[in-house]
Amino acid sequence: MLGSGIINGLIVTAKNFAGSYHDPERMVTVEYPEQKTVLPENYRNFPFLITENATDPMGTLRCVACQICEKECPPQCIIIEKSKDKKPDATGKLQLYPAIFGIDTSVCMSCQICVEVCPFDAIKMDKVFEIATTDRFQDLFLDRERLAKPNSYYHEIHPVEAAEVDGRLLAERKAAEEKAKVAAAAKAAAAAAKPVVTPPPATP
Amino acid sequence: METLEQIRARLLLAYPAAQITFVTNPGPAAEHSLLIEAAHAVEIARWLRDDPALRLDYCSNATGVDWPDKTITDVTTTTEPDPAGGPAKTVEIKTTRLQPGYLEAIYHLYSIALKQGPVVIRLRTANRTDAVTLPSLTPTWRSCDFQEREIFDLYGIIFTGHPDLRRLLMWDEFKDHPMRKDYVEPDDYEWEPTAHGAVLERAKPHQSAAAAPAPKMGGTP
Amino acid sequence: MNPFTPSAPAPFASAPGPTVRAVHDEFHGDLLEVSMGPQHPSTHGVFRMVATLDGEQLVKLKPVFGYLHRNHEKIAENTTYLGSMPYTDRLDYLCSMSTNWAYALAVEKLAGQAVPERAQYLRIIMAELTRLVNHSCLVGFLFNDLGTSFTPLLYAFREREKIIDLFEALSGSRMMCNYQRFGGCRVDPTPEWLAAAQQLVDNFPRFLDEYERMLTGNEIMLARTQGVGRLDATHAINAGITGPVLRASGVDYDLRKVDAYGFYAQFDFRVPLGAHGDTYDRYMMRILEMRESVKILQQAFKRLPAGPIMDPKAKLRGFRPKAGEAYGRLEGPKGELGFFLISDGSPNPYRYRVRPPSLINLTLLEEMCLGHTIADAVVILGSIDIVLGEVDR
Amino acid sequence: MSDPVASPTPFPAAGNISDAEREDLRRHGILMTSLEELHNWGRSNSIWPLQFGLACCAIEMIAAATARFDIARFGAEIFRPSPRQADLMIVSGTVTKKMAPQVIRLWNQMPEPKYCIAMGACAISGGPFKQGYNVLKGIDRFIPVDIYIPGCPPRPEALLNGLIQLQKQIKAEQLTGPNAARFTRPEEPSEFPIPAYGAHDLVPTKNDAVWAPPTPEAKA
Repeated sequence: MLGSGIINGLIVTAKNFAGSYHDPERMVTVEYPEQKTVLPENYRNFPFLITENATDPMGTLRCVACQICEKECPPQCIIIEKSKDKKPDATGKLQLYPAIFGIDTSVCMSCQICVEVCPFDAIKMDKVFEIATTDRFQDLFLDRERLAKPNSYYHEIHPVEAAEVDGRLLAERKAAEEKAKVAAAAKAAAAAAKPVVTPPPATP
Repeated sequence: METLEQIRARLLLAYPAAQITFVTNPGPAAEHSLLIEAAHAVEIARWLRDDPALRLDYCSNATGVDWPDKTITDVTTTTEPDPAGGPAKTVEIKTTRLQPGYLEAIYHLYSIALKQGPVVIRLRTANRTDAVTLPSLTPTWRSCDFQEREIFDLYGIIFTGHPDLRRLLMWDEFKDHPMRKDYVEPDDYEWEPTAHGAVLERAKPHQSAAAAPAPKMGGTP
Repeated sequence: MNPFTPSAPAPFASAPGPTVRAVHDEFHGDLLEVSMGPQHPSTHGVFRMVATLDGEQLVKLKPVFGYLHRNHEKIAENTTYLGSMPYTDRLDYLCSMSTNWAYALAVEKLAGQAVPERAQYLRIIMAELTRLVNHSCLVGFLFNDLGTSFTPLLYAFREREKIIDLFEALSGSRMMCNYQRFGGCRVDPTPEWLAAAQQLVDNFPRFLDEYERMLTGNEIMLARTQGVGRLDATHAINAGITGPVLRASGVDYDLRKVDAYGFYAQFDFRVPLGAHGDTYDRYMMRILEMRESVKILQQAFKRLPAGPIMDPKAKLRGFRPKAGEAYGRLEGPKGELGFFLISDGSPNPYRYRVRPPSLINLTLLEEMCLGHTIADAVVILGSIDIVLGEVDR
Repeated sequence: MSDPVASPTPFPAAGNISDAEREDLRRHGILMTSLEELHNWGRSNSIWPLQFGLACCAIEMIAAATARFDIARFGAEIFRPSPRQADLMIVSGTVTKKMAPQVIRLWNQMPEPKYCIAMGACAISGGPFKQGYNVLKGIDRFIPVDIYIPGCPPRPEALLNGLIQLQKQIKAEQLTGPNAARFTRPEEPSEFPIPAYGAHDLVPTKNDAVWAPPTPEAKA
């Protein structure tokens, strides 16, 4: 019958209209400012820098200014300048730190390549997206003070991933300590065996 | 499907005057190609399309490549006998020669009728400046229409016999061919807060002498 | 001359004169030339057509490209192979997963890189989910062009959001997944993710039935699409048209069958074919392909093997393929998506070329539209399915 | 409703009552408002955007208009195809140099009061494509932008967040007095010059009256 196709279509839309009042499958609207979407664990928006310690963020940055992410960043939106001096990191080893670390979020494409290439787990992806501003120059260029966020924040937003990273770092540190212990023991043994040799070189 | 050598042999039988060179592809993909002289390209393309064993009725991809002039240093070692009767001296003679650059158009041909392919053919211009004309294959494969216009736009190869050779992507008043390797990008690097490497070089003239190369900004959160 | 002086108005985008003007033709008499786009609600982005009209009938139609020419190829020649991967997301921004795969396929061919079995299955799952996203959105946009305002698009986007949520949960981003790597995939899905995906695929045919009940039998739609924009097979092949548009003309050419890339050879699915090559066939092709995609997905979930998702030999940083060239292609939702790469042994590709199905499918747009009214031209363009990010790159 | 900004020379109808007094009255069921507030309330809750998608972000803009995010809750669902009927231009996507004159032309054709949202990295600064020869490094080089929404692409919620900020901005606008909104002052430009296509680039490459990079002193 001519017109039956149109009527069928109207029945479908009418069903959906009625369903939008009682059927949870058809009630899809998320009323945004009042009701927030639960972001999945893997969600990424812009990078941030991890600090070990919330009280002294600039002193405990994990970043050692190796500049790998600066080189690999496809749109070249990261700038890093190495420090002149060294600071001890979480394990007490002296490391360089970034004197300048900036990310231009007006260029960043949220591709996560900086996170993937970072060998120190120092840069991770943030989930904050409500960052509309009226000033492009001041507000969208993030320097290291604004990028630094404590490890506890990382645990908050990516719990599974953060636990895995922490476990790995702990294992690495333990392995390094063991190695240092073994090396020290070997050195002591060597020193005991040959008492008159040059003094052991200062370990860095 | 026939191998590329067999196709070349049959092509040479059909067109004895044509110059057809076999270009090997050293990579793991091993997609070798045939370099075809521009003068016979149109006939050969038609032959490839209509040959009953090949029937390459579908030109999937047509693209340009820019190979700029290269200076090649040849080192020839010759041994000169020492007149004093000592051991022969080896003398290295370094000669630099300029390998002229050229522009290249590459076509990937497949057969939809026989579900085979690809056959890759290449055409080369004589140089990169004035002799940049190649015959258009659009009359043979209509799919080259926009792609050859794009090559003309971005590389500057002029295709004779193309029905509508205009710029495809850039505006008509544009003068350069931006995909060429020696293209100089327009200078609009006034604001580069994260400039480093090549970008920093371009941004430097815009930053005043007083400014640090990487200014720190937005200090207070 | 200072172009900022008010007395010197700037020319309109390489078309001298106003957007509408009268032209005179020896054969047709007085005609009207209309510039449609680049800002036009139904040109799917910043596409522009210069249409010459005799009354309401099209006499000439010239597409104008380049309003979204973002220099993807030039940028890619100045970045590493890995650095181009997120850019491929932005080529065809509705189907980033398939575009990722096409690029990974070409680089793997260039470098001779193997891919583990589980990653191959995951790629097929992602590609087919992408096809569902693309085709359902396309049908929505097509009906938008037909004049239904927004309704079918709302239904399509409701389903799209569900699939996009899956992509987000897996890769971290709704649209720009950046999921494939050379030699595998980036993230391994959890069992919960797979269960959610399985459930979505189970429910999808129900949505398709509803969609079809709403749209397919509609008399207005039949009148507007049947016999409109005919494309015959010989011309389509010669013009390099691929994908559902080619198959709607009755040519059996699907790269999933012909090249059998990935693990498609092990899957049981049909390639739907059209008979008339008109807009209606192109619409039906999308609906049927979605049903076939659901079939492929069901098989993939059933057979998904355990194992690594990255080849252990694959390198993330410092990736330098040997000198050579490769052309990798796959059946994207819009047609044959190819990447042509030339390597000179350095970390950046020497030549990086995208073979965009959207651009080449537009080759015969004028021939398909001539003789129809200008309202039909919009529908024909909608049925070809273009994305401007890919047309202009 | 956001708190109204105290105006130095209040609009006559607003009278000289403080916010606390007004809030007190509201609790007693008396709604005091000024013509200015009513005007701004109406404008901020019926922002009609120009239907104008450029690239990837346009899909997220469409997603914001569909059932899941439903931009209609903010009175902004009527996407107008004609600039003459629009209040808001959402520049959603990469502005290429070929497209820039058209974008500026559309902006010029919009009637005052009009607002501009730069959505996504490309519209703000050229984004990942900024090193391209055909990509304009930010639409604010030619037209003034009110709200910048970073992201590539921003989530639809981020667009809604930007829209809410714009609404707040509109609600705080004054119609009279020295701090009156831009559109009430006839000396402020409403139309901007359109660059021409040059041999290598747009001519000129930026509008110095609209855009200047911050000076090094200001950056420190």
